[in-house]
Amino acid sequence: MDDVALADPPRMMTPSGSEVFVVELAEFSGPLDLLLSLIRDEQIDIYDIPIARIAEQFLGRISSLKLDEAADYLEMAARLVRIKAQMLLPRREGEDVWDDPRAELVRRLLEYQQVREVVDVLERRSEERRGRFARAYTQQAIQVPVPGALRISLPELLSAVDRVLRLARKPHIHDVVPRALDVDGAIGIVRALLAIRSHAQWKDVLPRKAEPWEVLSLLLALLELAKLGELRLAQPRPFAAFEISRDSTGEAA
Amino acid sequence: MTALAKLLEAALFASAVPVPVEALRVMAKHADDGETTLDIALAELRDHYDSDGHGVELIEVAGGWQILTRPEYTEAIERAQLAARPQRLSMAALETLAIIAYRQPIGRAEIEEIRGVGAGAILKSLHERALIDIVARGEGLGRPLLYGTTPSFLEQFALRHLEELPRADELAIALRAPRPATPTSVPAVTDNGEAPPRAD
Amino acid sequence: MTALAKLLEAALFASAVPVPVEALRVMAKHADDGETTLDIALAELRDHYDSDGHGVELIEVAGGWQILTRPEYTEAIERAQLAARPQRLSMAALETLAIIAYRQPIGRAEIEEIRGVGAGAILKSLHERALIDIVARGEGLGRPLLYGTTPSFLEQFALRHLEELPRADELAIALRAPRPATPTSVPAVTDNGEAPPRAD
Repeated sequence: MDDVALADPPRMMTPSGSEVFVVELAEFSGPLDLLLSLIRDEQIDIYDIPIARIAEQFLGRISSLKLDEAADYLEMAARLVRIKAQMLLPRREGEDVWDDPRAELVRRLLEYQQVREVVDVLERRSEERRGRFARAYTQQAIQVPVPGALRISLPELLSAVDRVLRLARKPHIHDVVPRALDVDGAIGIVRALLAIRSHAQWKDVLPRKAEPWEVLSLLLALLELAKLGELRLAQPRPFAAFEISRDSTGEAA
Repeated sequence: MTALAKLLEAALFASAVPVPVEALRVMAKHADDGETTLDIALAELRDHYDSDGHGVELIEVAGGWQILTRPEYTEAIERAQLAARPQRLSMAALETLAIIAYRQPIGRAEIEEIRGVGAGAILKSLHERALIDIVARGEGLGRPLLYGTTPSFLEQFALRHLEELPRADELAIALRAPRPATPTSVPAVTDNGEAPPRAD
Repeated sequence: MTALAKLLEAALFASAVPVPVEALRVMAKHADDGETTLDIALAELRDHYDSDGHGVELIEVAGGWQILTRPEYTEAIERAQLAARPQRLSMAALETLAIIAYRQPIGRAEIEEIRGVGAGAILKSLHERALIDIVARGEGLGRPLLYGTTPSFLEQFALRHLEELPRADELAIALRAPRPATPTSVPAVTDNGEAPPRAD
């Protein structure tokens, strides 16, 4: 299709005798535009379109188009022909309600007409604005470090995580579950440690320069083992390091 | 002029785009210019430009305020090649913009259905001109990109806000099937961090 | 002001660069404002800005003439622009932040791959807001910048450390469970209410 800025480029030029149509076609922004203009030219009631006639005219107008440019127009032409055929079907005896095969087309035409009305408004506004210039010179901004107040909460962040996860679950995108959490591996480490010691500290089971995923894996492993009743977690005071103790049946808490 | 009016003038001159009213409000609060409120200072500045004979004027647009040159000087400025008017948009582009303005957030398929023609190239071009942006992704197959208009759209079409566009029931042709009528302002582009889609 | 002074104001306002005096002279000739010469009109405009109390001034620089914001206002303007920034993050920015929080250190390409759209502007904005920072450089071509969250990020969400974020597969539950709007209760660690300190 054409670039936004190029207002109605003369797209199609054929040496045939139908230059009039050709020139006009270039002015249409699509099949609905063409159709609407036919209806307007013929002064037809949009709610009662003589489909056979309009279809014929429509086909006549687009016959000069090159196929690749005309795909959208041809689709509309096919639609018109289909409606025409449906109109010819005999109505059943005693049928009260008749589904007018043109109804959907009428709806689309009206909708499109509304779009064009808005376009008129936009064109007027745009001309108004094009007649003025804004400031073009921008001064070098000085950097003032003022952290803008931000109002976001954890639930909002978590919802975003959730959205991302749903997004990531689509098969063609790869999985976004935090970097290879190895909870099972961490469970193994903790179990091995508690097999030889009844008490341990958080730092005993965590590598020195642990990655966030390792911390997270270990945390989840501890919670899992605590849930299974294999160990107990205690914290002597807030923010203090965890103490991990074996919680076998033979031992007191 | 009052101290606040001078500050506002400086701020408006320093910006190539409309200055959001929130930013002006912050200035008014900080300036603490006695009795002068933001509205008074804006009115003062506007009147000053209008009555004192200036080449520029103060305009309310796109949720903020902007100083623009007066139309009578446009030709001379263009002739001197100091600035150039933007190109007009094609009918196809305007139709697409109109649909997006009313139906945002809206995906490509729906736009194409309404216009009856492909929209890919136009969407790309409108996006490059910063008139539309991707504001969300839809549900369903492939999570289609959903488009909305930008503050720059309002600016380029001299609209204070989307509600300035005619309501659907004010248009001559009323649709029989009711659909979301008024263009609701979409709070999608709330942040300058709102990303344009990949271009690079 | 004289007609020529008004025209000069509009022209200088609209130009992206200082306007050479020759260009102004051509304009003045075209405008043909009676007795008013370019020099008179420029002096008039400068005096108007100076004596009438304006936020801008007319300056002669190497390349020609230019209207500039008076320097005493620049800081107030900058502050106001920053303070008026939206207090909420866009959906796109939140999603990007979420990805970084869980996958850090992570490069831009990977973020874009996950979200399917460009992330450049969002990363810049999150960085300006001090929610993320460059924490490392990746391996491979061009040694891409890798992003991670900052202490401000933790502060913003009242987290003591990153491990207080729930696991991805716990999220469904965490999101369903009713919780106060303020992030006081920490989702992941419920057993004794305290999370382990960070290892570093």
